[in-house]
Amino acid sequence: MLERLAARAPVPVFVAMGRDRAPAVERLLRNADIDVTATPRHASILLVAGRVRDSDQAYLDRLHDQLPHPRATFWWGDEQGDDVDEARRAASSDDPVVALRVLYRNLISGAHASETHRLADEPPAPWRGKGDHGQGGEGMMGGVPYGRMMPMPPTPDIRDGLTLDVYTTQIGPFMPYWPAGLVLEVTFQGDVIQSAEVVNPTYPPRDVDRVPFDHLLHETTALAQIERARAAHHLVCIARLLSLVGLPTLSRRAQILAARVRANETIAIAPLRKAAARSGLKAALAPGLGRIDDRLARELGGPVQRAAGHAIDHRSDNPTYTRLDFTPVMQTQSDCRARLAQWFDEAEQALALVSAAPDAMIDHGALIEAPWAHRAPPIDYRVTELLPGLEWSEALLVLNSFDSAALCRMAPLEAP
Amino acid sequence: MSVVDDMAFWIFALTAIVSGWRVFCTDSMVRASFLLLASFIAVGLIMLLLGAPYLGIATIFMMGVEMMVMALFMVMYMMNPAGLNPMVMVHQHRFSIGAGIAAFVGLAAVMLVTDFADNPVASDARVVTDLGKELLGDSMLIFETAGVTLLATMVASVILSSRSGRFGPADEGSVPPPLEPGGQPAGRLPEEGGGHGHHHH
Amino acid sequence: MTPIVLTMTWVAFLLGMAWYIAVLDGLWAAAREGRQPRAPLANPLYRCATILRQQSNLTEAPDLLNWRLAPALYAGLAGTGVALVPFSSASVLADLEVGIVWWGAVEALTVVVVFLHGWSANSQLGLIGAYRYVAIGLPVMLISMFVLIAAALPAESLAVPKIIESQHELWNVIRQPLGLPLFLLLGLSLSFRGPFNYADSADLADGTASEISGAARLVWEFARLAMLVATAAMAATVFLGGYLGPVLPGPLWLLLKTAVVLVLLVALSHLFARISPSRMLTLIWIVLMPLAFIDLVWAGLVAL
Amino acid sequence: MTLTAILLVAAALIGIGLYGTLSQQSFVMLMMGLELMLNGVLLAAVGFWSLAAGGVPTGQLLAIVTMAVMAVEMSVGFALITAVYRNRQADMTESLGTMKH
Amino acid sequence: MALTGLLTIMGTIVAGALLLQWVAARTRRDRVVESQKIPFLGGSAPNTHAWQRFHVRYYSMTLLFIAFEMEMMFMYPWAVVYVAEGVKALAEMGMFLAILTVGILYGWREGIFRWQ
Repeated sequence: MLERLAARAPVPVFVAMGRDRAPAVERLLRNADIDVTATPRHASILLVAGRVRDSDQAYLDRLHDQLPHPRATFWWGDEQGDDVDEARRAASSDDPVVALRVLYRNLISGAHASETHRLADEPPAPWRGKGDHGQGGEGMMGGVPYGRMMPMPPTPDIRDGLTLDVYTTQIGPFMPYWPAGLVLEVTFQGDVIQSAEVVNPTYPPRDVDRVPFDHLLHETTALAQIERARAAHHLVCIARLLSLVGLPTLSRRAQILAARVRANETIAIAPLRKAAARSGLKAALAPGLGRIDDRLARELGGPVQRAAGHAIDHRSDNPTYTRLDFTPVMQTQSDCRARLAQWFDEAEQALALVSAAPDAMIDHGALIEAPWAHRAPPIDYRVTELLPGLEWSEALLVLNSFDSAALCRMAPLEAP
Repeated sequence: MSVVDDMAFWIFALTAIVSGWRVFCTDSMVRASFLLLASFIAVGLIMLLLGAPYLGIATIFMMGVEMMVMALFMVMYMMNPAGLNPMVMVHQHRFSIGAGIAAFVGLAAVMLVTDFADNPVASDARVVTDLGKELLGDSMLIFETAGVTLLATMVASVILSSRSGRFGPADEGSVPPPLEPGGQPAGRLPEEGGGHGHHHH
Repeated sequence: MTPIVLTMTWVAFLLGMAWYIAVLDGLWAAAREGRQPRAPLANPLYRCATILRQQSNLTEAPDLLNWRLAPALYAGLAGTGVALVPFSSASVLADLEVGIVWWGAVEALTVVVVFLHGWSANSQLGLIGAYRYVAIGLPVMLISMFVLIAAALPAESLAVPKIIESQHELWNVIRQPLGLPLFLLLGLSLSFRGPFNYADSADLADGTASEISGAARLVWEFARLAMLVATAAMAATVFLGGYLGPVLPGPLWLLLKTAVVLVLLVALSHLFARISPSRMLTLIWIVLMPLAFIDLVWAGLVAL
Repeated sequence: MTLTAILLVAAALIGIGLYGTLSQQSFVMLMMGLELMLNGVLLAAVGFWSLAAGGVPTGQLLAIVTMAVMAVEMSVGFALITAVYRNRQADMTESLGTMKH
Repeated sequence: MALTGLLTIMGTIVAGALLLQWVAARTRRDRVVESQKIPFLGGSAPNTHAWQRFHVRYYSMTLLFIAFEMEMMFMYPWAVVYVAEGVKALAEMGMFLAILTVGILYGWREGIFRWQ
């Protein structure tokens, strides 16, 4: 009875986002048959979407073990070897929903055995029977009570100076609303970040929206295609922020719009923007939150630069665009709010260009502004310098107000 | 008084005493705070039995928030707040036990020898209305004083607790105290991972 | 109603309305996203079954007793909240002389229980959720106390049935128009939904619930719904005249009004963005608290 | 549930509270002891009011004033602890006592 | 009696919920292994226990709040006699709100309604 009911529920899936798969996963998010959970504790299937760095395997295993039984892993991508059985993988071009449903039903009914743990069944440090009380601790703050050390010794807080314990931990790479692949070592005091270090950089962005831009390098491409890709990219970025401030339905609307833009449908962004404004999105992004200085904005380029008030856009120099009276849009404040407004403005402008010149073509090799930050070597500014002093939810808003290319340049592993 | 009331009273009384005692036995500051809350809730329920509905339930909500705040501060200022390593942080232990028992015995003796008037509250008394009338009538002065005192409390606690005084940060130039008279400032330095029990060599 | 019937009504009301909220949530999301809802009526049950089928999780050295107790206490508090609401003039499970004070206690203890839930898991995300919730949950409680006291003024009593009777001529929602909207915010805060979801929010990977699975999670999610039901029923009773109404029997009126209030609450929880806890704290003290003062003064002047 | 029984319970609470107040080294735990003592006082006050004083309103008032005392004690107490901690990083009664500068 | 009702409801729900959790834990045979117990941090493992001397960012607000809540305690009985006492009660309310407003304004000026 319970099994039969449970088998009909939306499949609870936790997504471990690998390389290249972000847009495809966002398609999954919209499917009512799939319930993308915020934590592995609520999921039954771990969906590994795309390639994962070899160094991330341990993180993935830990994630896998955190799923409650019955659990299974599903690989979605082209890189998996033949050692994974058919029921648990799908090619990147396939839609995995049906396969996920079947796997889930079998998992519930017991036809597919629940996967056993991958990491050793051992505490992080042996503690049983050690110490004065057999719990592994020594004195008040020493030892490894129940296998872990006590929090780090206190240091003065960077905001109000109280000297209290700090909590240092790695976070990522498969955290929701977290740049895919990024592992930071974050030091908290309470819910405010004191400092952060990059442990592993983000995966380089290589998503579907890049295709028309790559195309343009070799052959003449329709302006419509380029601008649609731009709008879709920005909509997906907007969707992430919307979801983060507690507007999941609006976020899904943005994703649906992005998908429809990619499918060459005609859409309007204004209603979404209006709904977002009415919901108090502006209030959720405090003015000045995540403001970056001019030099950094210029280095990063793209929408980030224009949100800082620099009207620099390669399209201004392209004859196809100048014929359409193209002038770059920009904001002035260079904070999260400005970057969000910039995404909205640019997406709307892109769709306006499409409708103004549906048949315009751009010569191959032309230099066209990409929707994301410059893809250049890493810069000597770390994303981690943005975070100290921010409360956790603010920190996530700041991280998600950058596109993945910008994050990638700000989170290199070694000094540039 | 019915048997049910009597039974309920003894259950609540036992809860109040046992949880009040456990407050000082648990290692976890959060548990300690909420055990104290349990003690207060039990006392509040006894007040309900005694025919003081407003006072009883007001005790519950007032102590609910007070103990919540208590837990916040306990966790903030106590080392090892969850009690992962068991600890004993008491001094003059025997003396305290003695004092506690003496207080109890003394009070109990006074009670047992005193003959209290038997004058229970009428079962149909409108106690909440009475209280309101009292607050706005004879005891208005107490009431007003309480209001002003609370305002003073608000201002005082804000002044004391917030860092930004008019003369710069309040902790400027401050040094952690030594653990022994005349010793080095102890603070919470990294080498002292062993905690309180460790510095006494 | 006999006690047995009354108890059964209470159970049916609590469970039915919790299910109703889950259905409303599904329908609302589907409508806003422009797609067909997925088995809207049965989906909540399927999800319950899924959660219950999952293994109960543990963390390293959690405060297990409090971790298991917190969801149970939360559900219990919601249950007592619903019990304060009269289904008709003589049918109320807990006919407390100081009903709205008990409601205040429910609010206070809810803050304690949510904190305990986040604390017990011994995990950073849960801790952040717990502390954040206390920051918002405490001051919001004051607002609700002000509006409830305002509603008690014309009734000259703290008992919920008396407050209903005082609305024979005019509902409090008209007499004290600020009361209901402020009280609805409390509902969002008590069950941490939408703009008031500071405990179990997306940025914390579900915050205090980020480490639970299985039966504990089922109880927790149910308790959140039940608490929303309790607030809606209280709102319908204190501001919309509860069981009062022509033609239809009293319990039905209460049901209808609660259902309407729940639509409002679900809409509110989907319509507004969550602002940062720091700004929300300021908003509550600087904007909402004075509004509650105005509500009290307004109610006082009208009642005289 | 006689007055004697109630007062015995109250005396027990006061006794435990006194033990806590005297024995605990840290300010916050010390405050818990104080609160527990006031809890006993509260119970005794309400007991007297209900069973011996025939429900005179002043009895209730006394209980409320006790609670107000608790609130003031907590509020100012924690503010003090914060101020002391900020300046000296001390949360122990002893470490404050030994400090002469 | 109302108290009996409330306590019965509370007790039944709490007992039921605990029983459900207990039975669910009994009927599932899988043990929670050590690697499963690691707190969720996006795949990472923490260095230390999360229980810490947690820096509450709004502690001044909570102190103001306690005094506020105490004022509320006086207001409930006041509400009951409000209509009967009339203008006197109205004046009393004025005093109350004045005190609370001063408290809020003072707190606001000191910036205690923000994350410290």
